[in-house]
Amino acid sequence: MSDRQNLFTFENEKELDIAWCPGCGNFGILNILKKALEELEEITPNNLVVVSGIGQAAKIPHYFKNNTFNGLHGRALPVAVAIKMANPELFVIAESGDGDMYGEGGNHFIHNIRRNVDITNIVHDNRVYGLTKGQASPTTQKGMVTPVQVNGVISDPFNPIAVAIANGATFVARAFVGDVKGTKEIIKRAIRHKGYALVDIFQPCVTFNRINTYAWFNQHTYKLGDDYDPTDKIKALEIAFQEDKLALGIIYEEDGIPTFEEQLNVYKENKEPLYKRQRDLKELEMFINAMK
Amino acid sequence: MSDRQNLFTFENEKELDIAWCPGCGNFGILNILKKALEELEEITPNNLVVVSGIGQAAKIPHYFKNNTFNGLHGRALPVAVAIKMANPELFVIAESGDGDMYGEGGNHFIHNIRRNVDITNIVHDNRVYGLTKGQASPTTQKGMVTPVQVNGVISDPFNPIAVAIANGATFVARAFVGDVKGTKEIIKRAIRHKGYALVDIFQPCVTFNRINTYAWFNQHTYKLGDDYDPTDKIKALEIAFQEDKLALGIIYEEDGIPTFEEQLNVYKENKEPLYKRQRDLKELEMFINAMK
Amino acid sequence: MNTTLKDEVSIVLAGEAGQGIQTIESLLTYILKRDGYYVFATKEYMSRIRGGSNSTEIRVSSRPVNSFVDRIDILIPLSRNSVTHLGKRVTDKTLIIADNEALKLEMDNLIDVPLLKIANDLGNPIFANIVAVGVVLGLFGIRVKSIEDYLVETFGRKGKEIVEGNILAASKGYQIGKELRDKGQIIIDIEADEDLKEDLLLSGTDSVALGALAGGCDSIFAYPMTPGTGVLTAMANFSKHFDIVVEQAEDEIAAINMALGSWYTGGRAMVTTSDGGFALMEEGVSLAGMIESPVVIHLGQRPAPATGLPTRTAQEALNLVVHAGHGEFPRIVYAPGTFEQAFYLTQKAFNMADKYQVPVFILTDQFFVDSYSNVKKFDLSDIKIEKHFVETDENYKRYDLSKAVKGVSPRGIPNFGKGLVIVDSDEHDEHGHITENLEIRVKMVDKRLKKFEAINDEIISPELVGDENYEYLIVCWGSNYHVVKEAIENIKDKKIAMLHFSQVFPLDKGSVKYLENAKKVIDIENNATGQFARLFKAETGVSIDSKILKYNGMPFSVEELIIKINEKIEGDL
Amino acid sequence: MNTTLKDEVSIVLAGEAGQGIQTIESLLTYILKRDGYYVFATKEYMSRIRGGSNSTEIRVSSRPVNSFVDRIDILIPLSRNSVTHLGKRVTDKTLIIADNEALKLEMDNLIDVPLLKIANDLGNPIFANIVAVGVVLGLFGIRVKSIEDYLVETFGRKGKEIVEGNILAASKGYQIGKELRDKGQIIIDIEADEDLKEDLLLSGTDSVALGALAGGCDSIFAYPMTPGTGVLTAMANFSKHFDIVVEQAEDEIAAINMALGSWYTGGRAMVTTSDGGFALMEEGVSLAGMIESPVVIHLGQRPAPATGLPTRTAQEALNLVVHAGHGEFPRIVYAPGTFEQAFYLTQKAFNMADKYQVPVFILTDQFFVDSYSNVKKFDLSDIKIEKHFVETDENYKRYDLSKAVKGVSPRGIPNFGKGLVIVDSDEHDEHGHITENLEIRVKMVDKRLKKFEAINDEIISPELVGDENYEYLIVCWGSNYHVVKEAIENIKDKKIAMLHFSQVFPLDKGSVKYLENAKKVIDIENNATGQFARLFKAETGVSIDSKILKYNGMPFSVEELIIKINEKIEGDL
Ligand SMILES: Cc1ncc(C[n+]2csc(CCOP(=O)(O)OP(=O)(O)O)c2C)c(N)n1
Ligand SMILES: Cc1ncc(C[n+]2csc(CCOP(=O)(O)OP(=O)(O)O)c2C)c(N)n1
Ligand code: SF4
Ligand code: SF4
Ligand SMILES: [Mg+2]
Ligand SMILES: [Mg+2]
Repeated sequence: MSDRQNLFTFENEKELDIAWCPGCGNFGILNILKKALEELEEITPNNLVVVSGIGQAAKIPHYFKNNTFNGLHGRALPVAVAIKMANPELFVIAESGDGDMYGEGGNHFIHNIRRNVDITNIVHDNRVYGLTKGQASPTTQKGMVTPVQVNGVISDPFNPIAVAIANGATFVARAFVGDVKGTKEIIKRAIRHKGYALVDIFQPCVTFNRINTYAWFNQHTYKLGDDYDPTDKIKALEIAFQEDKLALGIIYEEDGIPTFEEQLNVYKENKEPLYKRQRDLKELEMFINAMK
Repeated sequence: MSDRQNLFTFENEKELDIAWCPGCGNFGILNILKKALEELEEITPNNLVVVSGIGQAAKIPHYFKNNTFNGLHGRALPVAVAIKMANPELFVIAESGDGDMYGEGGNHFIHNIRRNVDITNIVHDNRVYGLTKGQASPTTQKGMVTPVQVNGVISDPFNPIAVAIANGATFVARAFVGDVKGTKEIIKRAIRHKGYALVDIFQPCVTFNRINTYAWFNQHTYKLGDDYDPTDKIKALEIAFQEDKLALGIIYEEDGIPTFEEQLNVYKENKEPLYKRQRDLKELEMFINAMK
Repeated sequence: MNTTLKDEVSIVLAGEAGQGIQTIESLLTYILKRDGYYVFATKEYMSRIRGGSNSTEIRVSSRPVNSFVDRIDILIPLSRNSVTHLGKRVTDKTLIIADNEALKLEMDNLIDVPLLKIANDLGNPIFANIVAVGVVLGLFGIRVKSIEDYLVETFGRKGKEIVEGNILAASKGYQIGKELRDKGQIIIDIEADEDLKEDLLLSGTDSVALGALAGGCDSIFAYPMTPGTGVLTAMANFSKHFDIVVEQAEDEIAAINMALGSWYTGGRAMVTTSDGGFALMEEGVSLAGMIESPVVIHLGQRPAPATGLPTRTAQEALNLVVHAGHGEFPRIVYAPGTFEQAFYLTQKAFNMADKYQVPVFILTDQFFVDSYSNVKKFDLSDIKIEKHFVETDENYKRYDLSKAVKGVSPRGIPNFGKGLVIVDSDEHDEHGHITENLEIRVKMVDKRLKKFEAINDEIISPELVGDENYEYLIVCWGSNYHVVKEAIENIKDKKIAMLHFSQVFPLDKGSVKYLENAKKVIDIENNATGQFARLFKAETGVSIDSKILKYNGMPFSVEELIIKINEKIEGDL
Repeated sequence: MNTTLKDEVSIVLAGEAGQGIQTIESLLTYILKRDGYYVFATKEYMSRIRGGSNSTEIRVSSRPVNSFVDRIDILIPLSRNSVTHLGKRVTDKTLIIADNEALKLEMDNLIDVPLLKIANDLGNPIFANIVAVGVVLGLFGIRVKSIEDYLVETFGRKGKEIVEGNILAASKGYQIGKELRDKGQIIIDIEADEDLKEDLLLSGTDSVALGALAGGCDSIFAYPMTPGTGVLTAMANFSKHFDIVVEQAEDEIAAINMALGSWYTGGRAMVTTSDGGFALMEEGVSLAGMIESPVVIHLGQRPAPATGLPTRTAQEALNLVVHAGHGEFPRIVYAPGTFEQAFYLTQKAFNMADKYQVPVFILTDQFFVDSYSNVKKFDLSDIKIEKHFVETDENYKRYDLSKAVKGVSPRGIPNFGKGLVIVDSDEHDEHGHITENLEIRVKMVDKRLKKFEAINDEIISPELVGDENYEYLIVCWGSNYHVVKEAIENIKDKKIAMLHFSQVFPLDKGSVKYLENAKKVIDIENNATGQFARLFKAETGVSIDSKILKYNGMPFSVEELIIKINEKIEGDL
């Protein structure tokens, strides 16, 4: 295990120009994620791909060692699932902000849950658009005043946990970056979960979200106990709907559901990634020339 | 009331070239909708706008009298809510197919539920892409073979009812076109509901969906009884998750939630639609010239 | 009434959607092709599943034919409306074979054949279309065996009863056709050629999809949209025999992003769509430009704007694809004019995309993808699937400037080698990491644009067809190849040539010389503004002011082009 | 070290994101403007919220200045990095005012001012930026009262303590500045003009947003994207005083479709975005083309492809907007060069959109929207908000061909009159109902394109500025207006003029005459391929081969343009 320490850390880490504000919750997530990865022996920077969109959270893959696809705002999921479809041997994490995943990317969010590709979807949920300077995100609380929502937000916040469960996600968890150990364990479990796994992480934005601060999250969250049974869907939804106190932990988990790629014809007999395969042009020629 | 008979029917109805297949469930929906509208005294063709996308279902506004915005595939909802924002006096129905609303339009579906604009969202759910000839839609059952899903659909079907409830919709109903009276009542209630109302209507596609036929729907549905309490969210979700028998009726309803437009600044004091208002250029000139 | 049809016949089958015209089309084309004829079939249909009026034209000939003609030698209408629908194309030279008991047409040259009665006698009105097939084959005097074989192949899966009903229906029709032929009422005198039996019978869709297979395409991501869907369906079918990931995306934005994810991982992905679906992919195209990802995009054009006419044909997306995506980066746009071109250019598209790490477009249209005709057998021995990705070492940098050749840096993929592969939609440094260093920005822009140089070296020049000493030059692109060719072959007294562009971007600027040699240049396109002529002007400064444009959703017919070209030649502009 | 700065001074403030440079910028520009100076402020900043290196240049002058200069007369760095960041712009003529205790810079012409110490003494390091403001105002000898007034206005809401702290900080700095001035160490000798106090101080963003207000804009739908967001924020602020529906859409696709829904209902909606967000709106633009809906689109350009450089400037979206949306339909593209143009053209955009039922674009860029300067007061008495919708009767047909004037049929809206208003993204008949009638198709295409004729009659011709007997003609568009103007004013020994296009589509083809009169024409653009020159060629056939292109994300500076123009004039190309 010791040889895995700092496995995901750049040699020149000190020189990295990290574009986050001092005190931002993103730093915590970065550290926790690296630790979680170090503890998952099956993963190396080489067999790991981190796909992100655009936003402050979305810069995360640039700050540690991995294969990175930092794509368009809102489009991390389609890229991530296609990567897994082309090479199921890779570990794929789709990681971005709440605006990115639930706002611009909302359609991919709901439909990729249905696909159940074996990827991990980590959302830095700071309940605000950070990079574009403080507009409401889908998870912003009602009433919060922003430069655009000058009279306060009037739409109801998006409840990613409830929607994911209702939509059939097989692993749905919520974490708070302030809870280092809990978050690390959740991430590890999510990565090891066979199928799509959502981890929504509360992440204070110290610059633009003056409501949902570290203190606020501390006050408004609690951890699910060991006796909590995450396989009861209705119970999980009840937890998801709680408003005064927000549960942290694996809220819902369903095992044994086949993943998307397992069901794909191309991988039924041959497990090799696509890039290793060759099309047989002789066979193709015969195939074509039979089309008379 | 009798003067309202055929109020929404074209004089030259006989000459209408309706582009649906004989036996298609869309005909039933058209008739039921017209009847429902006739029975809602507050509505006339003139104060009604029907917004649709693209697909077989989406052609419906062309077949009866209304103000029609037949827009792009998947984009009925943004148009519909903006119409209501510009003129809250109008009755606005967004009506389209399952592919249109839940597939291409999925992001608008989840975010407009959060807005709770006072519109009615009717979905012709034939569980297939009709107009493009039989590919799977988000609601297609697992395993169904289509020209594209040659080995059968491998994604889980989208559950619009469960997702809408989990996402905070204030009126969520399911109907089956074979149940004429029930469907009509549901549509009327949906239109009168203050806020966003979803009506997912099972509609057999006799050409491309050989699984979910009239008989199948008859066999696999049941009506919620009078004793059913649609205000219990958890109960509603349990109903929404049922698989062998699918409930028809108003599955969830929540009253007294403010609508989006009620909360908009422009309508707080003045209820007039935007088109009737004039900007005072003198006032504006003073405003600008104060920006020193 | 006696009619002799020599060397070629144009048969049109018409009826409502759902009346089985598509079945007749494939039965007739396959059987006639197998019997040694050149066939060409093109359909026009409405955006609906049942009802309305659709038609298919089948040209059967002793020489290759590949374009649409207005002329109808034999019309088989299955619905009354369809005759009106065809309008002026039905002349007094058109023989109509119809069940007039049912249709009640008042026309002179009508041969009343009880298609429906026979079908009903066989127990099912659905057989009417097969009776019609029998009549036509009887007219041709095809061996009954051919027909039976094919019916067994086609309907075999549906059970013995269906097959036998069909065979009976066909043979009843056959008798009628044969009788007409034997009595000399209709004589079809077209030489068949044994060799043609070996020809393939392909559609434009097939040609593109097979080209993709031959290009090593192993993934297709698409959201259905007419007329782009065919390629998706074809690939889905091929996936039963070849390794292909076929996934219907939740929308077009997902489709293009999935394709980029696949290429990033070493897959060879394509998307297929139509104009409106493509409009949604533009941000994704721009992403391909930025991360220097290969991707192949098939776009079947149809009339726009917006939803337009979903099942009709047009060439209106040229402006769109040439300028698609924000920002400045190279791309290649092929617009095949023949099925062979469609096959080879699509094949090549994958290699070019991979080699230069750019988006490559295959621009077709509804007319092209929905047409069928004879194609010679393929010899793939000269074809290579060029995979350009490399095994990486620890020092790998995705955008290594020192290793870039004409702007192209070696492309690694994750977990193949020791390096990490980093791509970013932001401006990035050589590693692929986000940067705001403005000097690197300039280097990266220059690097991306430099690829144009190499791409320009591989431009496919336009093809000159016709009189080498031409006075008149017709410029066209994409699917107008055959119709222009056939039209100018028919205008015998003028010196005319055609210059056909199967690569429309980047343009071969050297082609200006062809225009300079002409007394008059005429641009022919299926759109209302002359998009290609404008592109040509933007790229070369040379205007083509004389234009023949059609934008009603139908392809040009040979006859109308002959008239219009003659008018242009004789007129002033 | 004694320095006298006559007539004009360029002050640059630099530091990390989060150090309050934006506050200094607005304090200084407002106070100096109010004291009777011409001011111009432009910022460059990174795509991050804290850290990095940003800077703002403030030019203060006795004559109007509106462009970026490399020259820095006075630099106030708040972080050590920012000096390196500014690179060669810091010369031995640059006076640096810095807290060198903190920054430890090794530079000759540095005036060490304990900004931080003073702030700390006042109890909060955050006051350092205000001390710097005080220093500058001291150098100018502004009345202390002006400063106090403004600080009260700005910080009033934050409570008495903050206001007083700020006032103290400013006056401490002021003393230092005044001392430097009094001792003759730095003498700023710029004439102030009482009249300028009445000038407005606006940004490009303000100008567009106020133009929209004056155009009757009553709805804005947008998804945040730099640098388009500013207009959304401005409208949100204005919504406190005027009737405006302001809604942040879930994505850009929703935004444009919402805008179309609003216009359909009689609203006057706009969207605002940037290149990548706009790429997602193209299908919606095509829908506007098809249903003939007005819509106004503000697009603030930034470097692409893909995410590119989010906070930098570029002119890379011209190709995109001119060809945006599949299919063929008219549009209008304005590219204001001055704030006055931005105001009046945006105002006009709403009327033109409504009148011709077409999309109208306002194409700006990051440099333009983020700059501030003096603007003369507005007189709106000549402005009209032209609402072109009509009250309908029972026989109303949305696309009535008999009532169409130059392709424009009267536009009804729902529930205003007795008619029904039907629009369809499919091809449609006069009522707006879906049709597959191919003759109607042609009529509708012709109708839509006919609007170009009327639009062409209202083209805004390019503005010729400079020597009327020019030998050299600089062609430019959009935000390069001022910098080109200032550069050619500075090249005194040559006969140069500028031809600036504030309408880039449709193009005024008559403008070719200006080019014909020049010995040499030079195209100046902020992109790498010369998109405007190519457009000009596509529209007129005339090439502009000599180009000065910049695409590192920064605007042109006056100095670099002077050099480059001279090079072009002297060189061969
Ligand atoms: C298509 C597109 N639209 C808009 C943007 C602008 N944009 C960049 S980041 C962002 C929101 C970021 O919010 P979130 O995803 O919550 O990330 P955070 O910065 O809060 O971590 C937006 C709207 C973009 N880059 N691309
Ligand atoms: C952007 C875009 N993508 C794809 C299409 C093609 N298209 C038309 S209808 C349709 C699906 C229709 O399915 P559904 O909404 O379920 O309606 P149905 O025909 O079943 O009533 C599709 C994919 C389109 N018109 N526009
Ligand atoms: S803006 Fe907010 S989310 Fe972004 S880095 Fe700063 S604190 Fe973190
Ligand atoms: S294809 Fe299906 S949904 Fe469409 S009209 Fe026919 S039966 Fe109805
Ligand atoms: Mg966020
Ligand atoms: Mg459907």
